[in-house]
Amino acid sequence: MTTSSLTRATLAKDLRLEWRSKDAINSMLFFALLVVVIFSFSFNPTAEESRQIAGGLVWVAFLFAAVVALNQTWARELRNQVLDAYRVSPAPANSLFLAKAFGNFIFVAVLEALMTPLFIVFYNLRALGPTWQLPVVAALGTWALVVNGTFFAAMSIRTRSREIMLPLLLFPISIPAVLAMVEATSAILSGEYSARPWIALLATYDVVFTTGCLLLFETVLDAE
Amino acid sequence: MTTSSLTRATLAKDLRLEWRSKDAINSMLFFALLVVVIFSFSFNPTAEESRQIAGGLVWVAFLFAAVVALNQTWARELRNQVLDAYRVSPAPANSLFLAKAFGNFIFVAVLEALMTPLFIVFYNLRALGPTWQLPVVAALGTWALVVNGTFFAAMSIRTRSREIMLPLLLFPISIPAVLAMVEATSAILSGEYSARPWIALLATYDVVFTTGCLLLFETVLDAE
Amino acid sequence: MPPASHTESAANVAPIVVVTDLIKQFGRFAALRGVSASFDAGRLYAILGDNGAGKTTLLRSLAGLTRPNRGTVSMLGTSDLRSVCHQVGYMAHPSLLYDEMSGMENLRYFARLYSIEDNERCASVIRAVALDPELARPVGQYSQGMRQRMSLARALLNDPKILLLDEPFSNVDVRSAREMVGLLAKMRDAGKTIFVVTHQAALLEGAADEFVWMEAGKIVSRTSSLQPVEAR
Amino acid sequence: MPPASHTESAANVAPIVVVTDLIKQFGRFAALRGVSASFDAGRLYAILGDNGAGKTTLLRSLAGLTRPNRGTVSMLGTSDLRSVCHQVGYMAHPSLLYDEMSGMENLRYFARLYSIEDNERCASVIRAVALDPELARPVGQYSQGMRQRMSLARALLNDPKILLLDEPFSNVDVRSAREMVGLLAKMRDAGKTIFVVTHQAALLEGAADEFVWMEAGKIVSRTSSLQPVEAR
Amino acid sequence: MKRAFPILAVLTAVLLSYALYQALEVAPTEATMGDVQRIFYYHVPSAWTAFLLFLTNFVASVVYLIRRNTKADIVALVSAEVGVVFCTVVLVTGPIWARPVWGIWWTWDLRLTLTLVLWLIYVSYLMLRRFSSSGQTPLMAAVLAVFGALDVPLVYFSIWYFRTQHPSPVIGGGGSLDPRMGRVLLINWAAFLCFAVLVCWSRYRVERLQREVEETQALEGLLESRGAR
Ligand code: HEM
Ligand SMILES: Nc1ncnc2c1ncn2[C@@H]1O[C@H](COP(=O)(O)OP(=O)(O)OP(=O)(O)O)[C@@H](O)[C@H]1O
Ligand SMILES: Nc1ncnc2c1ncn2[C@@H]1O[C@H](COP(=O)(O)OP(=O)(O)OP(=O)(O)O)[C@@H](O)[C@H]1O
Ligand SMILES: [Mg+2]
Ligand SMILES: [Mg+2]
Repeated sequence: MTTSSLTRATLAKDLRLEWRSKDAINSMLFFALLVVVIFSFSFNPTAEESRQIAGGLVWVAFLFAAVVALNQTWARELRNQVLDAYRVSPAPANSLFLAKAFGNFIFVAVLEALMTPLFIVFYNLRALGPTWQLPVVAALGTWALVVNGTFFAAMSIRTRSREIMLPLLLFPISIPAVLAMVEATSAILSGEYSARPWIALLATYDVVFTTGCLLLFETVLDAE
Repeated sequence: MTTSSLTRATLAKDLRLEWRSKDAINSMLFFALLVVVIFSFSFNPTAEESRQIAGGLVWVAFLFAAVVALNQTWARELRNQVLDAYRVSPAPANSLFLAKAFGNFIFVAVLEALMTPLFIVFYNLRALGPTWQLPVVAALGTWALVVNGTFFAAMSIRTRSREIMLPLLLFPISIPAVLAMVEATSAILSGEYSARPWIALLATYDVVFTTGCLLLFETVLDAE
Repeated sequence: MPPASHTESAANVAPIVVVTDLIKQFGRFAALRGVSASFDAGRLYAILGDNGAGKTTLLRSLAGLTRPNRGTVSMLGTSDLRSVCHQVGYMAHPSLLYDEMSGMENLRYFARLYSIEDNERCASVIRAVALDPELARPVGQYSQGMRQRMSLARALLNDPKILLLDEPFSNVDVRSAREMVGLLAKMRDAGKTIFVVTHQAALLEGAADEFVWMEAGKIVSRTSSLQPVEAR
Repeated sequence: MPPASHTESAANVAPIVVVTDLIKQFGRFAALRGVSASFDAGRLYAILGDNGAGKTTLLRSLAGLTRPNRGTVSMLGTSDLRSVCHQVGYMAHPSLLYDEMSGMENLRYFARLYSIEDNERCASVIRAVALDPELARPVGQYSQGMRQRMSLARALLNDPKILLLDEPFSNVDVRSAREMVGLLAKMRDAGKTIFVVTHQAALLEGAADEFVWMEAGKIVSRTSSLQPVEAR
Repeated sequence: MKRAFPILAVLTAVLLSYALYQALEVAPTEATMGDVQRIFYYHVPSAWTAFLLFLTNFVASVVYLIRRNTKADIVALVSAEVGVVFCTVVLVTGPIWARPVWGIWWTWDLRLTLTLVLWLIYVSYLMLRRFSSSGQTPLMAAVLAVFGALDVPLVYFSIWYFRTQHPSPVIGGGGSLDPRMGRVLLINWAAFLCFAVLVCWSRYRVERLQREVEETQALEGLLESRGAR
């Protein structure tokens, strides 16, 4: 069986477990609503300053959603050591990695799709630059967060003593992506300058780190 | 043995284990750092504007970092069902609850202590109101987050998709506390109005919910 | 069951554990369907039955971990199980131990839950199950059988009057299992009441006073020796 | 060990599993201290030994889950275990199953890992371990013994040539354990090579071709019947 | 009791249609807002009914915590469900009204925010009931209900402060109410209340039946008696 069909099987399994019923989508919708409500209590949306940092606000909210998702990525595979069942099978490691990364991507993307309209309403946002670039930035930025997050989450379940290194490792690596996401979003919202160089940077980042993760994941998985 | 000495024993055990593995503190730290950086990229702070929004910024970062930590509170007790060993023992439920709540309080407080200097540097903050009120607000606010968070985390371990359940339960109930924290902090930073009524509200919130948690925790723990 | 005119001591006259009409329902499935029985003090009961018969559920109800939907459990003369829990020891399938701490550290912590300040007590129960109290390795790195023994040690920690053991011999090597049975028999002789759920009934032959057979959520028979029913 | 001049089929001439001088060290502790052995195809090996003897570690090395510090493992004539892993089935202490999915859903997922598209195959292995493929309950709600069988079903899924089973009978009721042994014996007769780690050696008496005794990280003896060594 | 149900059903139908007639035809048109103001007769009774149901939920939850009485649990469940529905009606009619009158959909005014927070709390209550996997759902839910009730006064005070610091733009209402409008309002409220009781009652009966069926099925092992064959 090809990697891609296995990826699909694993992804389908994860999504099924996550979304046994409509409950999950309801709970995500509710979660998105809560995040936006908490934000509007914390940053009075009528204040001019809040609107100026909306690009940052939105990404913080998304980052939070991503962290919730990433934290549980591997938990399910560790209970009952199911990961061992994967490791003794002939299935390629990368299809597991891709499935997990896609799963997280879908989770975060759905949340973003739910939260964005709420933010727009509450903060009265309107893009002055080219609006069509926004979904591109969102997709590229989310993938950047998710691909590294999935990889490092896998590393952290394997290494015991070196764990203190993890945030320090992940942190500098993520900075260019974060910078690009926020700057691109602000550029599009304000329309004052072009978001293109930032989008290019994000795309490069995605390509580089996706490749890196795919090359190294088997090593990480097979370390006991 | 008294509740308080048992609380101390459990707390010591948790701190020791956390110190060995550093699970929670890592993910919290990472998340909080990213938040600071995102905001500093997305917002060119002129002193006046930043002071108006900083209260919200700081508390949103803390709230979300706390959720990440709270989600792991009970994970250790669930592996190998150690919680059952506690339940069959004559130890009072509340000493477990207090130990967990204090543990979380310490985590979040450490995190706050680490992040506050960052915020101050990035945003060039200076309190124009009475500075000594800030640690009071921080302590009361953190306890407000943590006491309910610990309680709801204990409830959410009995549910499906427990990671997302915690914010769903915690956020609605925390709204008055979040509002009070943010407003009190903004009041102190801007020095424009008094933070006292907000501090009083926070204190009331803490007393009410600490009492509520202590009264009802045994019920929650004994539910299977 | 022995006649009630068995006047050795006051404690022995009344049964020490009584369950009446216990029903435990998980959603649409009932794991216990009306279990009524009484058990006397100072005896060793082996609880046998096929997989899914409800043995674990019964034991958990006795330990107060599962709240039955109907029926009552009374232990040591009271149905407030919480008030007698310091007299009960419970060992489960999972180890109920922190994987990250060593055996001794684990027991020291659990001892405090029972207000036992004495470290020597922890060391002695570890020795009682033939492990080494000095072993610094965390429990997560023990072999399966070592973990099982440490789990038994935890259950013995508070020197309980009533012991509830869920498959203590599984994964334990034969020699050690025999030693464990010997230990249990000795404890029974010292007046403790012991319930052992197991699939290796042969190990308990000779040691157990009574074999309690469960089937589909009910107790179907109680025999004093293994032969008659095993032949079914 | 049988002489190599045992010319039934080509596969039987060379040993199917060869380990040489295996050493596995965990920190300061060596779980395997130089294990060398070869095992022939089509036989059922029982691996016995005290707790902590290194049985699980040996099995995990054969499955390729643990990388030994020294020594080599070769299976089916190659030491690249990854390339033959679709011919190996592995069952561990933990269930290696998703608690939240039903048995059938679990197996359907694992089947895809082995490129098996056929749902009938999943249903038939579930029936082979005497469970009901229609059971909709998630595996997390199974009783301990039911979970154990489902775990065996998972290991059988890819119809492996070599089966590595770590304590398959623990927590399984006696009757079902006997059925399981029957199943294993039948599979052995069909030409499979089976390694069973267990503490209930008596169950395998008659069925196992050889008993491999381990002690403190070494194989100390290999006997074709249980008696002589059990008496020690 | 059995007889009372159809009687209540008929009464509700009559009251609802009478109230509709009153609201649309009899009540005077408001001077400044015009016909839009008639939404008032749905907006306000819904709010009152929702509050009453949430109060019922709180009382029933406390009773459950003390007595562990299944009936109290079912009452708590159905009152929360129906309460959320009425609360949603308030949250929908409010903005519909606000848009033409105030020119905005939403503002962080005390009453609005309080309604929103109440809605959030009880939706999370229903989520918990949905997601809870153990047999102890009623217990957890009751505990959460008590926490939610403790929270309401605190929310009230916090938003009250908040609002006095940052006064929000326009607040309608206030002033004195035309007595004819008051009468129509009360008729509508009576109709809504009857409707709510009717819905709760039938939900209660369905829920009880469901639980009984589940119990019998379990005990008789109708589905399957054992996992292993
Ligand atoms: C936008 C969302 C709105 C929400 C969530 C909302 C919510 C509520 C609630 C909960 C009540 C009952 C509370 C009480 O009686 O004290 C209420 C009453 C009322 N609302 Fe609204 N409302 C909204 C918009 C409006 C608008 C736009 C108007 C008209 C301009 C309005 C006018 C009234 C009036 C006149 C009452 C009764 C006044 C009283 O009894 O004190 N509401 N509303
Ligand atoms: N939490 C639960 N939810 C649903 N069903 C459960 C739950 N716990 C147990 N059961 C079911 O109840 C029945 C009895 O389970 P129990 O664990 O008591 O069996 P057992 O006699 O201990 O079996 P074993 O010997 O295999 O351990 C099983 O069919 C099991 O699937
Ligand atoms: N990850 C690990 N880290 C450190 N020590 C380990 C680890 N895994 C196993 N050991 C040690 O290696 C030894 C052998 O363990 P192993 O699990 O192979 O024993 P076993 O023969 O399977 O025992 P059992 O019959 O109890 O399952 C034990 O002393 C155990 O403590
Ligand atoms: Mg059991
Ligand atoms: Mg082992």
